[in-house]
Amino acid sequence: MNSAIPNAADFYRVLPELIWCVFGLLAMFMQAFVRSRHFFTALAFVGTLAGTAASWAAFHNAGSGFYGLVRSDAFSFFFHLLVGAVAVLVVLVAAGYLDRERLPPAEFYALLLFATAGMGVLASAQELLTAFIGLEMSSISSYILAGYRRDSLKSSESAMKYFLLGSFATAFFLYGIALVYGSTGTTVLERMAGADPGSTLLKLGLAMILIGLGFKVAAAPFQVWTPDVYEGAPTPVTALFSAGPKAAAFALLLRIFATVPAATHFWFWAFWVLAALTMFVGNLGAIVQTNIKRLLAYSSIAHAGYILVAFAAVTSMAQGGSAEAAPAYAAVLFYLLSYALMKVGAFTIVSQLGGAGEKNVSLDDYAGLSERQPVVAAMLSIYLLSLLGLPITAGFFGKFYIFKAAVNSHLLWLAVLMAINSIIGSYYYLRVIVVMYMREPSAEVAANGPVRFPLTVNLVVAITAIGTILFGVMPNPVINFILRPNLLGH
Amino acid sequence: MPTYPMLEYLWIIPLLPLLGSAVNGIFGAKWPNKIVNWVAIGSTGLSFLGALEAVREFFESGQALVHKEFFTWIAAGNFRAGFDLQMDQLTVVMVLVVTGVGWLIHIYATGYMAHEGGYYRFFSYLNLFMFFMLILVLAANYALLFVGWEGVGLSSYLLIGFYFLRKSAADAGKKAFIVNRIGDFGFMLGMFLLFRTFHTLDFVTLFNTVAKLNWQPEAWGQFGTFTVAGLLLFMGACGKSAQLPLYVWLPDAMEGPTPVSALIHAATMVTAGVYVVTRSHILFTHSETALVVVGTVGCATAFFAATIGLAQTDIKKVLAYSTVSQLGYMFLACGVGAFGAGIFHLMTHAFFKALLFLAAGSVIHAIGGEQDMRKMGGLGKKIKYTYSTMLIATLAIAGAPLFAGFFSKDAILYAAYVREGGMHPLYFVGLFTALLTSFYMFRLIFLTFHGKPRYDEKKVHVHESPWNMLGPLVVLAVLSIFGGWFALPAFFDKPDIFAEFLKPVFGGAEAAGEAAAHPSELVFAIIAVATALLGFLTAFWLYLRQPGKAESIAKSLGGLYTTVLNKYYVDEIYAALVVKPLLWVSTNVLWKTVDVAGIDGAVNGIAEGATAIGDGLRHTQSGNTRSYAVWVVIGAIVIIAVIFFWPSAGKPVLGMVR
Amino acid sequence: MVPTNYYVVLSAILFGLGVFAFVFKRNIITIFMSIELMLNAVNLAFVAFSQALGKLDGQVFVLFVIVVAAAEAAVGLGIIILIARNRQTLNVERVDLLKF
Amino acid sequence: MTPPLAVFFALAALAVIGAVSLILQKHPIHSALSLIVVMVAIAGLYLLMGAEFVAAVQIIVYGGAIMVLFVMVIMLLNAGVEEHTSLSKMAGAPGLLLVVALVGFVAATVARSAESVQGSPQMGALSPTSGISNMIFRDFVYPFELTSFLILVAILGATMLAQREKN
Amino acid sequence: MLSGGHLLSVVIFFPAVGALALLLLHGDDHKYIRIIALIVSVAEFLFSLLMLKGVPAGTAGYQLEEFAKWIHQPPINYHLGVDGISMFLVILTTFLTSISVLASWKNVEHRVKGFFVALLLLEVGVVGVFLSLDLFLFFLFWEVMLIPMALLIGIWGHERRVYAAVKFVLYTMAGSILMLVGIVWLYNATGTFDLPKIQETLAAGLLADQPRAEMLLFLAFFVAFAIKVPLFPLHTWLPDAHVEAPTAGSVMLAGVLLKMGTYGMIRFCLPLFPDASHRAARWVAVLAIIGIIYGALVAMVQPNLKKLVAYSSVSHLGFVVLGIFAFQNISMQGAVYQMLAHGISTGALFLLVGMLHDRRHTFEISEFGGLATPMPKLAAFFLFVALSSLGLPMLNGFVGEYLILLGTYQRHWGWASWAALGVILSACYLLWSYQRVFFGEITKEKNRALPDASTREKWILATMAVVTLWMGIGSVFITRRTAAATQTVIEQVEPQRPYEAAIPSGAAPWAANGAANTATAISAKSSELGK
Repeated sequence: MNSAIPNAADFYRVLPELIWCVFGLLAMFMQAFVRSRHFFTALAFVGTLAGTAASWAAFHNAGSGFYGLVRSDAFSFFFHLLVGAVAVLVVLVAAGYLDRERLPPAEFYALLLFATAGMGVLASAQELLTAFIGLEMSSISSYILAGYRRDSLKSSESAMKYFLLGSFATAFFLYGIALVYGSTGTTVLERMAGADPGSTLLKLGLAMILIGLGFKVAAAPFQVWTPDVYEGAPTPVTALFSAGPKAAAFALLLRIFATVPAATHFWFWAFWVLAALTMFVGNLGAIVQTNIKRLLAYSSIAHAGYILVAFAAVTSMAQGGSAEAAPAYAAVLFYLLSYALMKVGAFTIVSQLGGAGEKNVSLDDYAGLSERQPVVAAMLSIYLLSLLGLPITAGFFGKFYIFKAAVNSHLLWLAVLMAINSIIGSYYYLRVIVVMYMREPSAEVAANGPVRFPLTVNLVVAITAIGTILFGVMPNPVINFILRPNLLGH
Repeated sequence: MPTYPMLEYLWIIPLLPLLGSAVNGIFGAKWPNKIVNWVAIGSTGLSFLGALEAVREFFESGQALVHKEFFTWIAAGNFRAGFDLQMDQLTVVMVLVVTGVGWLIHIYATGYMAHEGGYYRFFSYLNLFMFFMLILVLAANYALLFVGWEGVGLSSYLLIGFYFLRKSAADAGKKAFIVNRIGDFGFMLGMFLLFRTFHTLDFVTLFNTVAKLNWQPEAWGQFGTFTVAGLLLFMGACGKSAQLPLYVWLPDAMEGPTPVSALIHAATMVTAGVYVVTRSHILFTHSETALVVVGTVGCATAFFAATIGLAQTDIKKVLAYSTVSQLGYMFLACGVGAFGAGIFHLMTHAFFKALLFLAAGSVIHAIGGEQDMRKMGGLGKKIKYTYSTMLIATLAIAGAPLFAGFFSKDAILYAAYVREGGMHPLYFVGLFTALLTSFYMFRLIFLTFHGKPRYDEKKVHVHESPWNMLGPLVVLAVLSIFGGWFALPAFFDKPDIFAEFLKPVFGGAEAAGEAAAHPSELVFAIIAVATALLGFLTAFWLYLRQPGKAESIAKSLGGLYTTVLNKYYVDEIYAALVVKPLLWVSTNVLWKTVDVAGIDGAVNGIAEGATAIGDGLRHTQSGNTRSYAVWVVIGAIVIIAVIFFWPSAGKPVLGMVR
Repeated sequence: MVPTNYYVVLSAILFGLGVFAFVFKRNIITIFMSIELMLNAVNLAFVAFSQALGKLDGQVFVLFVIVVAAAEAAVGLGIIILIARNRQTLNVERVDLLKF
Repeated sequence: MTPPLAVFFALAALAVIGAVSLILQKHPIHSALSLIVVMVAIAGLYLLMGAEFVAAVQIIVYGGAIMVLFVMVIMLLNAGVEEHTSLSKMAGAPGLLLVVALVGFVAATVARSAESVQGSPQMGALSPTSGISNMIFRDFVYPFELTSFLILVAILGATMLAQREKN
Repeated sequence: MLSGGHLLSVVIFFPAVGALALLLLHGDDHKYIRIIALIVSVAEFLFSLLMLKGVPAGTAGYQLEEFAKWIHQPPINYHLGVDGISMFLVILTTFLTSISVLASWKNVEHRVKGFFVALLLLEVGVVGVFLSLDLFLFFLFWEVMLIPMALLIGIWGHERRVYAAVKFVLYTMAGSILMLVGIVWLYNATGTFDLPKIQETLAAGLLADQPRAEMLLFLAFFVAFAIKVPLFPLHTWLPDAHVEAPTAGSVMLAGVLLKMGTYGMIRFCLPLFPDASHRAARWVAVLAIIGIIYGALVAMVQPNLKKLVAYSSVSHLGFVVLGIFAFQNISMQGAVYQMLAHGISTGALFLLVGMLHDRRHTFEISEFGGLATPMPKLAAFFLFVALSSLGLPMLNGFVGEYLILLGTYQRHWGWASWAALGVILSACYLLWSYQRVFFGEITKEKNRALPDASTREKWILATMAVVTLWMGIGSVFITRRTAAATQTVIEQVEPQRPYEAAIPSGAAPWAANGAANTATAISAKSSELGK
């Protein structure tokens, strides 16, 4: 432990988190003085955006900071941008939503900002306890956000479930940390590099950590909470959940691989099994859903499964950070990006079409949508097709890179399982499209005419849709960035 | 201007009818019958003249085989099928018969069809037929021949089904086409085999290859290229020329207008099979087996059809079966290697059978559409011309001396007898068939023209046909008398012009049959005449002397008679054995079971299975936090179990293939 | 001197009892307590290890954990109050509106 | 056996008994009290291990603040005896088996492998407490700052959730 | 390697531009939408004709190539090229699209704009499939084409349209996703997606020592294509899709989409995995033959006219597959020709069926009968098309079938003989249905006053008829240009093993070495036959 006090560079490296937190504070305190919703929207927007922008600063001062607790590098930069962007979009979506549902804006944005900060910490943490704190920041805020519609039974219930199970899993995670600490004498990832892979204690500890994170990324059989929470939570929050925390948790997992070889030794088969289970559970579960939020929840489970396939590919490469694993990393990163885009977009539309109190979230409410609101239907179809993995969408490339990674590390059967699953998946995504384009709406559905989309929401839809197509046609910039050799700073 | 313009532009001959057909087909609907007539008759007539001119030039050019390549029709790899026409002696005969008889029948049809609807349609089809038939006989390779082959099938389909409002007609047309297709199946395979062996379908090249490279003939029971190819081609011929077992379509084909029956189902198309066999005689002469099969099938058909002919009461049906029987004769000739005789009979038969049909048509026309001979009788006095011409034709077919049929049939029977290699049974069967032939023909004559009228004379007032119908009758009558004198048997010690003429085509092949101009041929001639006479007398006795005797005999025969009357129930048997089972299997097994229940069922089953599993899964999602906790515990156990107990977990895994 | 693994085993047992309690108690508050129990177990492990390793950071972690626990407690109890208000029950099994 | 060992066993027994009674008690308030017992016992173990600062915090924050919070909430909602429903099929016999399996395995593994853990068993020059403060404010200053935000979140959330609807 | 401008890009993307133009139009001035759609499609057709200049007859290899880097990692390139085979398929596509636009002039009434947009986008996808030389690009177009087709079926189709649409997509996806795995695998093996490069690498014997891998790869591709073709027993999506699709949809489906499968076999399965192809040939041929006969028999008993035509496609495409897997130049030529011919004649059949449906709103044969009386012209056209479809010489259907059978016979007489049964059966079901629909007295009063073909319909049908006739007589115009391409494929697939070995046992003794190609061989055989 060097004895120098933290210098400026250290603070640059965590600038995004700081900015997010500060703006969170601002939002908290301002609520006492300002009533206007627009003010808080603007504040949150600026805050999230500023924080996201600040990750440039962090990137330019790459390196590890705060005595090796955090590291800022291309990898963390990517994830900061990702979670930041998600936060920005969610702010825009929430603006209209909170207004419609008559919910206090200040706390919402504050929590959102803190949650984002927590994810940021996860993305750049180099030390398990810091990671734990970050995790808790995002989780606890998430619990509250899930229950943000206090008067709604579903919302509060989802908060409770998320909270209880979440902290249950956290306990496992923490226990894992304890054991790892016990066996290696440290919680700083880099210092574990030399840890003896044979140690039983380490094995158990890593297993526990995997359990904790597996819960966060909703890998089967830890996925149980996902559908309920996603359905109950306010839809913008759902959008956040599906994109943000998941990405952050995956980021931490990748970090661990990259720096702790022992992990790759122990985790390969675990990931193989988790991936297979998760894909099937997600897709099969989604087939029978009639509530669109729930359906998307299951689909996000399935996608977690696909990402886990890439993880299996990463782990099957003996040395986590080594060259041949790079494409697998790239696959994960690209997939998370595309996935965030389409999921946020889809949930945005769902939240807007939901109407006051989120009444219209069943598939039947989407019948004949293409007649009532052709553009919306088209946009939603874009996201769905991208989720389905059709070419010229980002989703396709994501899937493609994962296939590539899997085949590349000889996981042929996993690839085949994934193929089968994408067929199952295509079935229910098509079902939604079919409903929108090919089914006649029932009388009362036809009665409630087109829902008007406020500017902010349109902005989100536009951004996500364009992004989905753009990265589907021109993935080069992203790919080139995430394929850089010094992705994780070594 | 080339020296032999017509040979140079041989394609004009078939093209003219095609044009006529097209013009009539497209514009005819709006035109009055007169113009349609002119187009139809004009086009065929011109192509007849063209044919004559071509033949003249052919002789003038010293009978050298003419082979013209006009354009390549299909080409792929080493395969080329050109639109090539050729003209040799055999072609000459066929072309003249086709165009000549065809033209006459066109003329006849203008009268016969005068009062029918769809007049233009009829002539358009008829011309189309002429086109394809000419292609068939002029073609210089099997592929192009096949064009004509299928084409005539098409036109006969159209013409048989001309009265498409009548289901029977439509059925008959369909039947004709499909049965022919069955034959074509063989024909195609034959072609493929030939191409596989010789890498060409061009007559000249192919036959020269066989001749030049002195291929050994195949002995009895040896299934080499020649045998198999020959039999396959013969299968096609059976379909086209209505031989056993594929003859069934021809009698039904009588649903078509009578001129059609005359032109297509008597004079020309049905003889295409014979033409193909003679055209590819070299294949057959190289295969004992093939020859025997051809001869036997022909002979059997001849007899079989004749027996059915005995009992028919529909005037056209009688003629139809007689056609089948006569075609049998022709194949018999080919079978015994007397290809020349076969062609010769083909020609004469074209004359008198066409005449018979036309006359029959004239009768039907006269009596107002009645075809049942039991409702005729005593017409002889009312329609003299028709009667006399038909009588001539009957004499010809029955083989009365000096009539056309006499010479041709005689030649065949003689050839059958002298052919070495145990062909005598064929001769005797043929002879007996001759007896039957003359019997049922005279039966027809007597029932129709003699005795007292059995139709209601008040309703029907019988009238002679117009001259545009009688004209052709007369011409054909003349031909049926003198047409046979081209090939005088040896005992006339005059040169056998016909055989001489065809020799370049058949060459040595003929030797077997025509070689020894044997005085004993006279004996055979006398025997033949005697049998014919016997047949005549029987008919005379049964149907003029003792009317009603026939019925009693029929009754005494009982089952046998009804069987014959019902054509041995062949159609019924086919229906029961082939058609119905096929439909049943297709519907209930293939479609309903395999397709819908089986494959589709499986596919939908998978889908439903997935849904069911999904439904099961979502019920683990009980909504109860405690069970969720248990799931988390399960997950924990799974992970720990995998990490600790999975085989090969924890070992370095680089390069492991899963 | 007490061997380290005594402590660690004890922590494991307590942790296990926590899991057990979480699964088998029905009252939300009690369930939440069982989480606290698990965290305590973890803390015990931390301290034991830090003592064994002769490093202090283990104890530091304990402090952090306690803080986090406090935070969680605040939020958790908030949520519990919310549920109690919305559902008039503290039985977790009665709170299953979201299912399937 | 040596005195420390005896103390250890005494406290351990106390802790386990507390935990078990937490499970067995029907009334939340009793469970809460038994949890406090556990915490006190653990604090005792900390002392036994010479981590007196942690022990103190344990007593004050946990046993004091947090558990008081619990008790207060229980009172506030005057939660009665927990009713005996068993709607969850999973959390019956199968759950029991699974949990036992898990616990058993973890405990066993740890028992087998924990003695491998040792380093230099002296606490370094400075006393634990000052050492701790050093670490908190230097090495772990970043997470420490973060925890402050965490607390904020907690406050925010608690107020936000617990407050009655304005309208 | 870059020669001759960007014609191919234009041909691919021009319809997309047209679609954009349509999107700009106001949704309900149907007249202009139709007119513009027509103009675009016809212009597209003319563009595609320009390729005839670019692909001189008798030159092997790809012409008019276009190459541009697209994605760096993995290296995916925008690589287009055309040869004799793909050129005519593209022309067929553009031609049929124009026809479809005309055919949907009247009978598409709601969501007109969407309809024509979908149609044009479909064209983009299909043309792209035929022209891409980069596996990835190929797959991309292959998938993209799905959605417009599914929409065509699902929105403008008949009663059970949704079921049919979903079934169609799922079937195709099931195949194509496996193909994607195959493609990725190939990439891992060869390090490129570029078809010619992969071709070279594999030809160099990359998979020579691992037959299992090659077979799996072969299957990954083949199954995808077989589903598209469709090859028995993967065909059950076809009847539903055809019956439920609107006329234009059926025309495109039967005319073009099915060909994508057979095209894929020619372009990928055979050249890339010759050994596997040879090992699989026997089974594929069996399936193809089953398909031929099975399809015909099932078609024969269909009470639904459109379904009948659909099943007839199964039968006809069986011929194509057989021709491809006979590995004979002749049969391969035949297969290519049959693809085009089938596109025209079956397309025309669907048009006619659609016209009947426009008049009577049913496909049930029992509802018709005696239609020749009220609508002689339609009847005449129908007969003409039916004849071409049952392979009457001098019409397009014959050339393909004949060459296929002829070529196949050179390889294996048994296959050819069984397949030839299809020739008989096709006559059966077509003529029988024709009789039931058009011949006889009128049975339903409704049918008495049905209008005959309108001027528009007459023009459509006349065009088809002319093409049919032309293809039946002037086939050389096409075969001359496809010859080189097919020859290349044969050379790529054959050298793996000598011809003799390729003849499965069961070839008749009298045909043992029928392919020997010289007079000496013949004379040699003559002596042998003499014995």
